[in-house]
Amino acid sequence: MIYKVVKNVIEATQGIEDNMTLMLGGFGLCGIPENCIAELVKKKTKGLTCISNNAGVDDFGIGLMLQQKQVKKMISSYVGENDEFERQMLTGELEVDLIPQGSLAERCRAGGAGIPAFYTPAGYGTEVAKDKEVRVFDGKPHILETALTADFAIVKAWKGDTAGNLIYKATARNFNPMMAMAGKITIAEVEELVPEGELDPNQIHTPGIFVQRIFQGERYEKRIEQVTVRSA
Amino acid sequence: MIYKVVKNVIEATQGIEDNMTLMLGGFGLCGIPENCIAELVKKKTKGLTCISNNAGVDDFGIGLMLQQKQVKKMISSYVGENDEFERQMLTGELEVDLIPQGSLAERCRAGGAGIPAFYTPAGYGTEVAKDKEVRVFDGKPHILETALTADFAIVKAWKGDTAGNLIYKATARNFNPMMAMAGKITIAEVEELVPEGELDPNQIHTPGIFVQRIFQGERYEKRIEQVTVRSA
Amino acid sequence: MLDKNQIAQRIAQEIQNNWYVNLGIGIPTLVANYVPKGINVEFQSENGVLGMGPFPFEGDEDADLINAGKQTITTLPGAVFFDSATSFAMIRGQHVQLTVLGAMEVAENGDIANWKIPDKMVKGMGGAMDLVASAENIIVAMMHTNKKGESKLLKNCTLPLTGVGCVKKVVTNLCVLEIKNNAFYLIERAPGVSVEEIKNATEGTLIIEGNIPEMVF
Amino acid sequence: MLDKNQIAQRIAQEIQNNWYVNLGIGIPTLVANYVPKGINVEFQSENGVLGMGPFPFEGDEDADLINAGKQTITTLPGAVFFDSATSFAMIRGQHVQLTVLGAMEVAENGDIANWKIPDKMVKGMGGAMDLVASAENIIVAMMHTNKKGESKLLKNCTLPLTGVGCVKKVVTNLCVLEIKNNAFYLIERAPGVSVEEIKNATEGTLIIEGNIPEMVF
Repeated sequence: MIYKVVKNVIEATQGIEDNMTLMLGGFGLCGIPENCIAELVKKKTKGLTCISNNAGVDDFGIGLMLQQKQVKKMISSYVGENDEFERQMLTGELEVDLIPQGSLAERCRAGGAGIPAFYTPAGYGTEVAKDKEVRVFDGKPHILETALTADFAIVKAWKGDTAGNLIYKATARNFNPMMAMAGKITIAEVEELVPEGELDPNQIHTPGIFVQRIFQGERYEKRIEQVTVRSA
Repeated sequence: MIYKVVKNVIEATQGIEDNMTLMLGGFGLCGIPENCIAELVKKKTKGLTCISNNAGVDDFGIGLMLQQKQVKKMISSYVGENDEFERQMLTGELEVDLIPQGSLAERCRAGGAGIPAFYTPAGYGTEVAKDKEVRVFDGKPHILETALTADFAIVKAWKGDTAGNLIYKATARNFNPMMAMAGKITIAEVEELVPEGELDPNQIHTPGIFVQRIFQGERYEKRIEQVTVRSA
Repeated sequence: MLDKNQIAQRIAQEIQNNWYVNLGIGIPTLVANYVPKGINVEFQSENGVLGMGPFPFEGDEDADLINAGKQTITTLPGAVFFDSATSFAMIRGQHVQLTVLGAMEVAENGDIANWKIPDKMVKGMGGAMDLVASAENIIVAMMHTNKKGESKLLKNCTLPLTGVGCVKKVVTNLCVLEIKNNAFYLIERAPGVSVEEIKNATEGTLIIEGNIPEMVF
Repeated sequence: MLDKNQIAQRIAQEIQNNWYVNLGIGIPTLVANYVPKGINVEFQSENGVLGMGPFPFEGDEDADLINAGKQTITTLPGAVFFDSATSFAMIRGQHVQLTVLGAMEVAENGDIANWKIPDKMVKGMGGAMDLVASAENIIVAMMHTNKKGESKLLKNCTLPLTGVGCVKKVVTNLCVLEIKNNAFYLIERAPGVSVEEIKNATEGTLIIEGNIPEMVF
């Protein structure tokens, strides 16, 4: 097997430079690569284009990078939980490309799967369709969407093995598998790293072929955005 | 939960009529829906268009349907293990649409995912590209491939639950998950049917939403095409 | 006039047996509380879960288990998790039978605007554009008028669109409307609300055919 | 002159550390037997497995565990199974570093024909078209001539193409060739085979630069 383990988050994020394009897994704060984000905040890498469904909150996740103005451009579907984000966007400090969530997921998958473009009905007739080719299939108009790739994709999994195979937990899976496919270099941080052969080959969500570096993260905070409970 | 269980293979295949389009999961004889194929052979449904990576062998799998001339058209990537198939194709009794294997898989997925068409480099410059749009992305020519769907998709899984969730075993997964997505009605036969809640929600390969009918099959023969062993 | 819970309750009556349903944030989320007895339904959340159950009891929250509104949830037996691409394959591929979502504006041709107020609110469309572009059944849950009393059921949307010609049914605090032939067809009135009130609150073309019954809960 | 096993052995020398490799049916399958010591490699089979091991011992065959040639196989620790769409995502997305496959004809511009003889053999292309259209490194394993002694390394392919301009390297029973600038560049001779013999067996443009070494095993 091919050994993908790196020593720590420092080694994992080596080579991430100013002005690169990064994909970051997660939905809201669920399933985000906390360790790598913290390291990028420490490294103060600037001018980044970040592809991520959301932009974290003001004091966690990608929000921490926004506070330091490390991000030049965000490519996301929803950025509603972040005041600093909205401020930077409205003043024009931050470029923002808002993409329908399904198109974002599929464009990442396409990037990893060698499919340069596909048609989708999402966004037809809206400002999302601006400058995009429209084609009618079966009487229904669709727009052409192109693949997304990144210099580095950074994903977070529940378990991983030394060959880079990943298993996610519950809804922390979200964008991680597609982004893992679409990175030129994909970094996986996992809660538990096990030797190859310990994960059931039938139950792996991301095959190790998509992962170039893996390490076990430390001290996951796993903050919850909207704690919602029912009365007992 | 939505209850998908049907009594038996007869109830499962109800509504499959002459001249319909069927998708059948499996790669070679691995992971094919043996029970449903046997029932179709018994029912003698004719004029079928079958979308399946292979066409079985002369005396098993879809080969049994070919012997009875139930198939009008095959849409496949490789049909090399079947003499009767080759005979019918060369005499023109059988229409055949040969498709690169990756394009076949992706076209089924696209059909299930509401993506009417996508670009792929596979087949560019070959007879597969005939009458297909060519477009250059990033300096490389691609051809436009369209989605495939079927009146019925028939898949075989290892385990399934009453809500239609499926788990496949090893390489018997192959085309089954994409075809499950692409059937107007999807029939799943499984080796073991369990009550909802018994399968780990994190380890399901095909979510039940894609499956309309499920039943536990009988007497799986699971024939091996090429028994290959090493010396002890 | 209906309150938010009653709007949700009225929408729940539209759910048919064995449907998969996607509920948006806000009033739509409340629909899950009012599914009629005997109706089997599975709720999908586009962040990657089918078979959502109620919110957890305090202390049972799991950071790895949330809905698209980022709220902690639970799952029911038979639930399944999947990635975002598969989730939108379900939505785009029309495997989800009903989408319920909120709106800022709906037009008489079925256009919907619910994601952006230029220069003011730019949170993003999330999954809404995929949902409205693909769903066979879309029910919009909304207030009939805005805080200034202006109609939100218009001849043409004034805000950036989320989708074109896709809304088939609207349930507001005042009534149930069906959209066809470029008009709002009045189907039911909220208890105690007159046809006249509805007329006055609707800017778009309103068609009133015969006697309009009150809703029955 | 090399036999099939020696062709496989020579190709195995091309494998670099930490490569994912897809081996076609026939001679390419044999390559797995000759991976040099110290080279980590994982074999992908396009029907849905990464981390293939050797064939099973008799009695250990599993009908649910086969390779793309429909042969029973085993897996190594760290293996993973996946569906056909994901498998070709790996291939099309260039995550597989090397593809080794057989051919009926290869042309000096890198065209390859290996799937069809019109009116005679029409088994289908299987995954070959996806593999050749996407792989960054393609090595073709083939006999230099056909049974009639005619060259299979041509100016132009005569059979229906599998892919255009994609083959970069060919290992035959006679030699190793690199394809560039619309020509076959002779790199190595099989032990005991003369440059003259290779010339005579090659219809396409053959470039011979300097002294051509014999292969070293």
